[in-house]
This record gives sequence, structure tokens and C-alpha cells, in this order.
Amino acid sequence: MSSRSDPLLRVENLKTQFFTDAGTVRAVDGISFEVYEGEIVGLVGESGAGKSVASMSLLRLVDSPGQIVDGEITYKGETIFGLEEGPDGDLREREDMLTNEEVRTRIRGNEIAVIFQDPMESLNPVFTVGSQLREFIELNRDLSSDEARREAVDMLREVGIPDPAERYEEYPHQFSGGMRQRVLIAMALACEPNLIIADEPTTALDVTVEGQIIDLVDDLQAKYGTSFIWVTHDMGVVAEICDRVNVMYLGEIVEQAPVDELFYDTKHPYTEALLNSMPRPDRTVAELDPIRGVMPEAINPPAGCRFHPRCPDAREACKRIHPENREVARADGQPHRAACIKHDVFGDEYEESVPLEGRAQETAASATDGGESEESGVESRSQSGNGSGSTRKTDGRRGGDDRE
Amino acid sequence: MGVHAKPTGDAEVTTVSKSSPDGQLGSEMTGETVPYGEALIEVEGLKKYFSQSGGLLPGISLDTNQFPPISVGEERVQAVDDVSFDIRRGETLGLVGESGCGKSTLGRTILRLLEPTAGTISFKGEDLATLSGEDLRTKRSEIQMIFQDPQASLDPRLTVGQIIEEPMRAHGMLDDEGREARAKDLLEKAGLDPHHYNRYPHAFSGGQRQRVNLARALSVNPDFIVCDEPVSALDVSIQAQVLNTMERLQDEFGLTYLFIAHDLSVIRHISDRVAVMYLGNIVELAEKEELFENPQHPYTKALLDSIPVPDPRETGARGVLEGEVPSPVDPPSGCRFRTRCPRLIAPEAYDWDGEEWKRTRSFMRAVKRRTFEPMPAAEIRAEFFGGALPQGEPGRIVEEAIEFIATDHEAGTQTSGQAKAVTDEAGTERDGPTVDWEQATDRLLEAFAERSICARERPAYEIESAHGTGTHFTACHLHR
Amino acid sequence: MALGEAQMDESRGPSEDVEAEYGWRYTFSKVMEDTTARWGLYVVALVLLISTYTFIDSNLSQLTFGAVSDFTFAETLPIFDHPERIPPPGEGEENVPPAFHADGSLSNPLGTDPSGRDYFTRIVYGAQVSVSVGIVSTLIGFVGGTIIGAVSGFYGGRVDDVLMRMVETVYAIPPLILIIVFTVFVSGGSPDITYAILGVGITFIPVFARIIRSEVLSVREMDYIEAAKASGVKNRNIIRRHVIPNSFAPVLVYATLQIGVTILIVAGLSFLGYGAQPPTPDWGQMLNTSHGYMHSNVWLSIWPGLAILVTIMGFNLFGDGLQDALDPRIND
Amino acid sequence: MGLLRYTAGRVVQAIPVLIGITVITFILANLAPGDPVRLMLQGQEVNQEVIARIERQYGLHRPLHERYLTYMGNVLQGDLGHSIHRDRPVTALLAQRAGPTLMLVLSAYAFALATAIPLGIIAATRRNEPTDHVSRIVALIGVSTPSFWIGIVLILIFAIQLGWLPSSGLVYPWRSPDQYGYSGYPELAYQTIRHLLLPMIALGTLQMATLMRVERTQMIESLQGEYVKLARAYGVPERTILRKHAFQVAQLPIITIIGLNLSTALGGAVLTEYVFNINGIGRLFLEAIQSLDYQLIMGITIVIGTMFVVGVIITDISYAYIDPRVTYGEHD
Repeated sequence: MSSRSDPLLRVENLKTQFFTDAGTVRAVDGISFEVYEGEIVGLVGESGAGKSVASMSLLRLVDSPGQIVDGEITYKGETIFGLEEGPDGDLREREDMLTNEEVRTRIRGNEIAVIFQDPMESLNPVFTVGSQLREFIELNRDLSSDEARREAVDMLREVGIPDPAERYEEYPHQFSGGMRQRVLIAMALACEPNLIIADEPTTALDVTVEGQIIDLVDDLQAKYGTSFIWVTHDMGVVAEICDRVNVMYLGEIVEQAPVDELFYDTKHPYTEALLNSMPRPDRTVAELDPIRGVMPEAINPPAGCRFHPRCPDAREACKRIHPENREVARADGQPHRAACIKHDVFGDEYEESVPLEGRAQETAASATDGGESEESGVESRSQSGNGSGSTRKTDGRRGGDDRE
Repeated sequence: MGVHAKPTGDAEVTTVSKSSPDGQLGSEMTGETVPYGEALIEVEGLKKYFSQSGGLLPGISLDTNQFPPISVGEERVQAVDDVSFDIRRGETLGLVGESGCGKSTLGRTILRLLEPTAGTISFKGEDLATLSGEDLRTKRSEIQMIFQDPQASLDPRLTVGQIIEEPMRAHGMLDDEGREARAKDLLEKAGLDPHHYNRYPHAFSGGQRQRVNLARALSVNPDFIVCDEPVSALDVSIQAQVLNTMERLQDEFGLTYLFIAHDLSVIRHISDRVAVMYLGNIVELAEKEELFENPQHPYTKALLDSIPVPDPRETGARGVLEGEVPSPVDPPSGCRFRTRCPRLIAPEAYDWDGEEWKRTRSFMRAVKRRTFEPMPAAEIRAEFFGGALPQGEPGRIVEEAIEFIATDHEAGTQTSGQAKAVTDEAGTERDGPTVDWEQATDRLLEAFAERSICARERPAYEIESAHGTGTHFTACHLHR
Repeated sequence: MALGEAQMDESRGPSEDVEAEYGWRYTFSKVMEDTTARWGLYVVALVLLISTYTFIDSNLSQLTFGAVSDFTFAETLPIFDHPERIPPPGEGEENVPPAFHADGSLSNPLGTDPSGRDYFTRIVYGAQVSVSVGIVSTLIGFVGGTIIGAVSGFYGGRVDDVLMRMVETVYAIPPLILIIVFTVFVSGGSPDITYAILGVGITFIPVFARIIRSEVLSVREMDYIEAAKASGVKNRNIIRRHVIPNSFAPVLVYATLQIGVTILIVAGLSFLGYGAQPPTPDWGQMLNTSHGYMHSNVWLSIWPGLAILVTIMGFNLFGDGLQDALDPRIND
Repeated sequence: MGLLRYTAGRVVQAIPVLIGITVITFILANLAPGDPVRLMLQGQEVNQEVIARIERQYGLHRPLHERYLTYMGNVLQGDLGHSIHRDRPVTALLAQRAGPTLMLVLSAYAFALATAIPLGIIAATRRNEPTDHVSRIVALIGVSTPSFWIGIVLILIFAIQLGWLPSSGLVYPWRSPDQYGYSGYPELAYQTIRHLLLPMIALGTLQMATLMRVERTQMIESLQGEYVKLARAYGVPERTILRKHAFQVAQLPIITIIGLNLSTALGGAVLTEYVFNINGIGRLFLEAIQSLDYQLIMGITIVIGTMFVVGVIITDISYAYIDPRVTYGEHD
């Protein structure tokens, strides 16, 4: 389906940071990925992984005190973000980078549209659903008010809202959760973009409604050929809808693969652990195998591989080496990348180093019960820092939880 | 400094928890009277209705369209309506359903945090529904609850130690020192560092807070714990940690869980038996394997089909369910799922032939939900019935309904006056003859849906299990 | 100088002393972190100090010397004069202008009033009336409001309906008007500061009741209350251990801000002649007197107003700072 | 018709409050210790006969509840009693004085809204910039300053020192220019504005300050809403987001505040009318209090309370008109 010519969107080494009083939060820390025409690319990770910030960075919509500090975002040959080295050695914005006004008029809405997680909060409560839809259509498609209205009604019908002419006049709170999400989908599609960023669009919905929405997106995607970036924490949704998947952990992409390879030929221990820790709807899993500890805060990520404090396969070298995402396999001509030094392409440091102290026993313990391993995760981190930092760590982690 | 869990079944651990000096506590004594596997809780005909109006003058509603504009009479939300089941000692009963189905209300009503409208809740042979005041309060040492939001369920101004000791204090259990020792012991058992006894809840992560909740619930040595979505606020990897701890504690303390969740995967993992709720009713209840592998109720099937499976090679049906959940204020008669049921039973009043009922049913639903645009009668016939209407009486009714919504019917047949008065917007817009969805819907529902057995009788059947030995309850007339 | 929002996002900041997050020391240190709140606290502290001092001073002299004093200890300080004593003719000129005026002198830094009393002393002594009125009547409102509000909020139902209808009714009459009517009628036509305090206090009971009720209502909905109920904790203990501590903080903030409002209203009352009566040195009452001298001596009308402004601003700044410190969410 | 039903509901809900106002007023007026008639005729030498006659005239010998019912019966027929001192019906006196007060309060609101909303929005969009700080300080001073003192200062500056504007009285635009000896309507209009300016600012400053604070907070909150994020993501210009998307939602609490602040505005009108010598209801109230004209006092209290209730109902209805969530039930 995707001719591997030029990608629609190319993201390279994107870094977005939040400058808070407590320090710099490296929410997105050097991620690279592409989106080709007509494909659905997943961006998956737990809360605090930085996936939402990453997706908003693509539209240059990062709220203060956040800022894109490095990297390049190219969309259809246009530079949404790009830096170059100035004469004084400092990084400065490239000349061909779109201005704020250009991003607003040329990119947002008409080229890249978004669907947010919470359909109630996303719709303005004091305007009718129709008028909001019409406004965006008018703005992004150069249609007259009447034409936009007709288009809006048609689009509401297209996303399966019964009686669209009548419901056009209604307010968001008169719609059910599922119907609101349909309205947001209608908004995105009505602007005829080439790429839609869907940020956890089904998380707030019930499972049967989620099913309806996924079906709807599947059908519409086939019909309109729109590309999607699908941000989610749910591996089930990923398996259902994505063509290729990026797994994020603590601001980085740790694995990047076509969906089938990700599930059946998992290359990164985090992905592996995540899959093993999930209860399954399709078969009875007697024992869950939880990941030890919790995700650290992005304000002070662990040195070396960021997953090493929780990784069952971690070795001494993992504390030192910070692996970038490298191609470790190919499937159907598509690369399968992973950021883990246990793969051969990273050399033999891993083979030569010893497993982390006590990792073997603790892994065994965490197989039966994740409790104290969660605790020991905290403790080990504070020990690796300084002795008194324990309370600060816990507090910071709370911040990490809240980020998304 | 990691705390090392003692393996399950460790003799020492068991003695610590069982022999702790809690002589005042009757729970263990009475608990022993119900052997494992026997019903600890029997819920019979439980109802919980909420009256919807509030404010200044409850029960009085204002309607300016009538005279006098004030009327008395309240709308009642039938959150839980006539539910019966039992929970056996030592098991985990999973209660699953979508938001608004009444599962949380059911859990809270069993705990008597809500006043039941009708029915009995027999706990070890004693009816909780009739208890009140001090009797009820003392009973609470035997039944506890774990909440969905680990943050909101812990008072931010108390230390975890105080939080865990509060129930013991309320039931006059142990002295100060004993309580502290037990709280620390419980912290450890729940997978936390006992040194965190003096910390405040906000210093913990979500998973750890849920462990504090567990420790609090266990502090009075209850027999039964209602767990209301205990892991749904947690990240996947933390979920597994907490679930494992809950299972370990269940074995260790001989607990009985009512585990409420919307996540079928979690339910499948933790439950022994599973009850599925829809709109205030339990529609199916069976042992876990039986329910997941051999679901009998159309709603359960739809639910199972809808879950996204974390397996890209699995390409099952999904989103099979149409329409939306009806209002619990005025739920459908008979089977509450019938308005969306893909297998609504044909009304016996008519003779049906082959595909006729299926087509009529989908036409009826399409009209009710207005999922298509008004079009000429011939097109409607072609689209929904392949050109051939059902034989006999049903055919005539369908024809009448088509008359109401077809764009080319002769204006003013039987409906002229009324139809014009309530003209639909869609109709006026296209300058054609008026389109009357409401009349069409009424005609079809009245003739077909309301006459189905599904609308007339409340289903309740027990069938043979294909997996395991237990009984399989299903509320569907297909099994009549 | 950011007014109360020095911290961008509290929830993310590191807190060294986790154990004491909800302690008073912690709150205090949070208030002190904020420049404006700190200044508010300074002003409040200064005004409190002055009023305590003058209170002791005037009462002590009464005790020591029997009759209504014609001597106060403050007079021994070179800048103070007796606040109420009218100097006999000849001693000092009438209506001396402030010190920075050509005709002014440092012995009367703010000049004298038409009766020849030192204005600075009167302004300083005026703090006592304003602050005691502010605090005492707020306390009356606070106590009365807490009882009604807590009962109403926790028990709900009919009790709540009736109480809230009463509260709304009192709410409907502008406080100033209600207080004047109250003061005049209850005092039998001879209003006095005591009646004013009582009137203000009682009038604000409903205001507090509303705030406390809504706080209690929101706390009552919290899961931890349900958790306590499910654990079998007695209602009494739930109120004592959970409801009151958790609804207290916002009410405390509100009370601090309310002191400012109260001072404002009592000033208006005295200005109209229904609060403090002459010769008591009270800012509002002084403005009343000076109203007749607006053309001849502008400064008489300026000083008391500035004193009111600074005092109320102090309470407002402090209250805002307290609010930010106690509840980071409101820290927009 | 959701809105109609909602309106009817609000009116019905207001009935007990209106009844409550009369009860409170009635009780207060009869709280006076001692003989009400002596109180009424305070300071005047009258013989027993006169007192007995007055007592009969007002039915003072009957029990309280009976008197209340009679009074209420009269109130319902639009009769608020008779002022002894002025020997005129209370309603007539009120009708005569209502114009200036309404003019004052409404213009103060107009001034407050016209300044507070733009300033609040600017402060919200330039958060933590100098503009924001300045406007927040202005707001802080505004809520901390007694309105009557602002009036005094304004008079001192603009009337006494600069001599630009008159210091007392109002010119009523509904009278003919000849009554004032003006050349014609343009001059009448000009003079109306000149006279209104200072009292309007004096009364409106507090409203402006409170509204500005609320506007700023609401705009900040609204600008952080998901719907603003969505609008940005669809390329809506920042100007439109501000003026339409964020503003419309931020207005909702403002409307409520306007209604509730009517209480302070009406109370403030008493002081403002006193300072500026305006013959409105506020002055009438003070005069009535002075002479303990208790029929008149009750009448005024009831009318002002009713004004407040009506004002709140009007703002509630406008709220419902703007926010569809009020009239249509939530779907959740």
C-alpha cells in the first residue's frame, strides 16, 4: 500500500523540552520516524512516555513552558521545523522553516488535522456542533458559509450521525461520548487533510463504542486514503489498526516495526515486557509478568539505556551505553529498528558484560509479585543518584504521571 | 532497600495474620461458618432506583406546555433492577459492563453505601439490606471496598499509617501499638516499605497508592472486598503488579472479591466466575472459561467481539453493536438489550419466511435511528428488502411505514393533517412531500418490536455449561 | 513581581520536606516564597502589632490612672500624642498641616485635626478599631457560618433546603443596608461600634455558611469519605477527621479575605455615623469628620483613606498568597 | 422550550426569598427595644394621646404575626405603608427617588464592564508581562479601597483642585432642559454626563476591580481549554480564538458575578449618594434611618432586596441563554 518513495512526513531527532522551575523535562528526546501516504502509524507508550507531546510538536503546538529545541520536521518537502548552525555557532531557525502564520494557514487543519482524546472537552460547550464544524471547514477549504454548512451536514452523515441536519443545530452536551468522537472525526476528515493525528481517540470510550469508532476510521481511511498517526497506550488498538508502530519509552522511540513484526518478532525488552504484563481478552493468562518498578521521570532520566533499571535483560554495559535506534532486521523491505545493545549491530559489549547485580533473583521475585520490585525500582534509582534523593524522586515521578 | 515478599503459603506469614491479637473481631469466627465454595453472599431481587429531580422542591417538575405548569411525580433512574446472584467464599466474581450499566451502583448497594430500593443481600445468612445504624457499622469490618481512583480515595491530610489504622480504630481493634504494628505488617504484605508508615499519600505513585488502599481494606481482616475498577486508573505495567498482589493477598487472607471492571482482559485474568451487566440487569453469568469461550447472550458476544485483541493476526469482527444504550429512566420492557439486539426474535403473531424478519428488523432499526436519507419508496424497497416486501400482514405494515418516509408518496393519505404539523426539518428542506420519521418508527415498533417475546417477557434461563461444571445463567429468550 | 504566581506549576516542583506538606510550617514557607504575599503578611503583622500595642496602652492607662485617661504611655514617645484629648486653646495651633507642608512641623507629622489633635496618633490608634472590628466580626461570621454550613452540607436534604433558603434571603439584602438597619434598631436609635461589630458578624454568617457548605459538599463527594464510611467509621469521626480538616483550608483563605471586606464595610458604616462614635479614633469616623473640611484641609481626608487602603490591601495580598500556598490548583 | 421553563423555575424559586426578605425586615424593624412609637418620635416631646393615636393607626397593639400578615397583604397590593415623618405613601417616595439610583448603578456597571473586560483579557493574554502586573495592581487597589473614599479623592482632585467637574448632585436627562436653565438637549446631555462621571467612577471601581480579576482568571482558564487547543490545531487565527472561542466560555462566570455584585453595588450606592449629594434611594434610606421612619425603612429594604433578586434572575436567564447546558439536561 505504501510505495516507499518519499514519506509524507519525516521527523528527525525531534527534541521537545519543558523548562520548569524544577528543571528541564526532556519530554521528547530525539525521536525519528516517518509517515508514508495512506498508512496508519502507531505511537504507543505508557503515560509519561512523551507521545502526546511528540504528536503536538508536529504541528508546533507545544504549550509554554514547552519548546521544540532540536530536530527537523519535514512535511511534503516543507520544513515545519528545522534548525541550522548560525555564524556564531548557535542553533537558529532555518530560513526555509515555515513561519507561524504559514504553519497556521498551510499546515494546521488543511494538511494535518487532529482528533483529541476527550471529545467533550474538545468541543466548545457554548457553540453548536454544526457551527464549530462549519467554521473549521470554511477556514481550511475556502468554502462559502453555505457550502461549508452543506459539507458539514454531509460529513456528519458520513461518520454515522443519524439525522445530521437536525443534530447540526445541537450542542455538544446533547451528544453521547461516541457521537462526540464521531463529530471530531468528521471535523478532521471534512478539512480534507493528508494526515490526521489521533491522540488516544478511543481511550475515553466504552469498548463497544471503541469498536464502532475503529471500524469507522478503518472504512473512512480506506475511502479517503488519509494517513494517520495513532497515539495510544493500548496494544490491542495498535494491533487492530496500525500498519507500523513506534514504541516510546521515556521520550525515546525504543522500537520501530511493522505491526506484525512488533508482536511476533519483538526486538526490544520493553515491548516484550509490556506485552507479557498485559492480561489478554482472547485467552486466559494464569500468571502476569509485570515490569519491575515504574517509569522514571523525564526530568532526570537514567544514564545509559533508559530502560535498564527495569529491564529483565539488563547488563553492566546497559548502564553505560545509551543505544540509538538501529535497524536490527528487515521485513518485507521495511526496517525493524530497536534501541537495545543486545542486538549484534551494536557490537559485542553486551555479550561481554555481566548481568546487573541481583537481577536474576529479583526477576524471579517480580514474576510472582510486582509489589516490592516497584519499590526497589525507586530505591535503586535513588541510590544511584545520591542517598537523600529518595523523596524527591517520588515526588518527581508524580509529575511524570501527570504530564499527559 | 527492597522488601522481600514471603512466598505464598509461608507458614510464618499465615500465623502472623491469623493469630494477631484481634479477639474482639468476630469476623473470623463467623467467616469460618461458611465453607470455601459455598455462597458467602446471596443477592436476591436487588433494586436500586435513583430519583432524578433534586433542588428546592423534589418531585415537582415544571412544564410550561401544560396547565397547571407544575406536576408532581418523579423520574427514577433504574440503575440496578432486579438483580440476583451469589458469591462463593474464596472466589472472585468479576462484574463487567460498560459505563452507566449500574455495576458500580450494584457494588455500592451490596456494601450498603447506597440504600437498596428493594431486595435482599444475604451475607453469611444475615440480610444486610435490613441492617442499619450501629449494627451496619460494626458489620463493615467484614466487608470492605477498594476504589477506582487511588488518589481520591486516600485523605491527603492523613499519613498512610493513619489511613490504614482508621478502620481498626473505628472497630475498636487492638491498642495503639498493636495497630501500628499491624499497619506496618500490612504495608509490607501489600508490597510497600513499612518505613513509609509516616508518609503522605501524595508521595506515592498510583500503583503504590492502590497498595495503601489494599492495606486499609485488609486492616480489619474482612471476608469480602468489593473492588471497584481497582486497576483501571493505572498504567499497563503497574496494573499487572497490583493484580498479582491482589491475587496473592486473596490466597493469603482467604478473601472473597467482587471485582468490578470494564476491562474484559483484566476480568478474564482475575475472575473465577463472571457476570455481565447491561442497563441495570445481569444478562449473563457463568464460569470464566465458559463465559469467554461459549458466550450465549448476544450482548456478551458483542462485547467480546468489540475488544481490540493485542494480536495483529487476529481479524475478528468488531463494532458489531449498533445504536446507543437507552436511558435507564425508561428502559425497554422485557429484555433490556432488545432494542439493539442483532438477534431480536421475530414476533410470533406473523408468519415469517426465510430472510423476511431479518430484513424487516434491519429496516425497522434504520428507520428508528434515521440512518438513511429519505428516498422514493421503490428505492427503499430495493435497498432494504431486495425489492420484495414480506408476505401478508408484515408486508402491509412495512408498506405503511415506507409511505411515511418515502419522498414520493402522495401527500395527505391517512396522515395529512398531523404529519404536516410535525414535519421533519429534512422534509421541509427538500420541498418535496413531507417525511414523517416518527410515525413510521411508531408504526414499525408497535407492530414488530413490541410484539416480540423479547419485549413482553423478562428472560432468565439456566443452561448447560460447555466448559467446566458450573451453571450458566443467560437472560436471553433464544434459550427458551 | 508576580502577584501570587511565582511558581509556574507547583505540582511538579520538588518538595524537600514531603512529610510536612500539609503542615502549617510548610504553608507559611510557601507564603513567604511569594514576594507579594510576603509584603501582605508584613502589612498585616504591622497593623496587628500596632493595634495590640495601642490596645494595651489605652487600657493600661485606664487601669493605672482610673478615669478616662488623659495620659497614655505612647505619649512618652516623642511622635505620639494622646489620641482623644483636645488640647486647651493656646496650646498648639488648630489644624496644623502635615510636616512636609511649609507651615507643618515634625511634632505633628501628619498635622492635626480641626480640634487640634495630633492626626498621626489618631491614625495609629485607628488601626485598633479597624482590626478588632475586622477580626471579631469575621470570627462571629466564621463560627456561626461553620455550624450552619457544616450541618447543612453534611446532612443535606430538608435541613439543607431550609437553611439555604434562609441564607439566600439574608444574602439578598445588601450588607451595608442590612447592617445599618440592624445597628440602628437593635441599639434603639443610638448606634455604636459594638452593635456594628455584631451586625457585621451576623450579616456575614450566611456568607460563610454558603462557602463552608459548598466546601463540605465537595469534600463529602470525595472517595476517601466513602472509603471511611465503607470502613465503618462513625459519622461523627468522619466529620472530625476528614470533612473539617479538608474543608478548612479554603475557608481560612476566605476568612482572611473577608477581614478586608469587613473593614471596608465598617469604615463605610463609621463614615455614615453608624459605627464608631467620636471621639474614638476610627478611620471611617475620621473621614466623616473631615468631610466638612474638604476645601480647607485636603490632607484630613487623605490619611485615613490611605490607612484603610493599605490595611485591606495587606489582608488581600496575604489572603491571595495563602490561597496559592494552600491550593496549587487555583494558582492559575 | 427549555429557556421558558427555566425562567419560570427561577421565578418560582425566588418567591420564598422574597417572602424571607419581608420577614427579616419586619423582624428587624420590630426588634427595637422599648416603645417603637417613642423610638419613631425620638427626641420629640409628645403627649400620651398622640402616642396612643399613632399606635392605633399602625395597629401596634396587635401581636407581631398579625401585624406582619396585614403588612404583607398590603405589600402584595403594592402598598408599602405610609411615612409618618413625610406624611406620604412610601411607594410614592420610592418612585420619586428610584431614577437617580438606577441611573447611578447602571452607569457604574457600564463603566465597570467597559473597562474590566478589555483589561482582564489583555492581562490574561500577556500573562506575567508588565501590562499584566499593572492591571493586577490596579485591580488589587480597586478591591481594597472604600468606594466613598474614592469619591472623596475624586472630588478633591477633579472638583476642588482642578475644578473640572461638579462635586454634587445629578442632572436627570428625563427632565426638560428648561428646568435647569440649559440651552437645549445637547447641553442637558453634556451636563448629565459631567455630573454623572465622578459618582459613576466612585461606585464602579470596586465592580471593575472584581470583574477584572474574574475576567483574567476565566480567560486564562478558558485559553487552556481543549477546545482552544483544537481550534489552534485547525488553524483558527489567534484573534478569533481569543474573541470567540475563549471569550464566550469565559463570560459565563462573569455574568453570575455581575448579578451577585448587585448587592455590593446597591449598598455602595448609599455611600456614593451620600458623598455626592444625590437624591436617590440611598439618601432616602439614610434620611429614613436618621428619623427612624420605620415604614419607609422597611419599604426601602424590601424594594432593594427585590431589585437584587430580580437582577440575579435576569443574569441567571442570560447565563442560560448563553450556556445551552443550563436549559438542556446533560446527556451523561
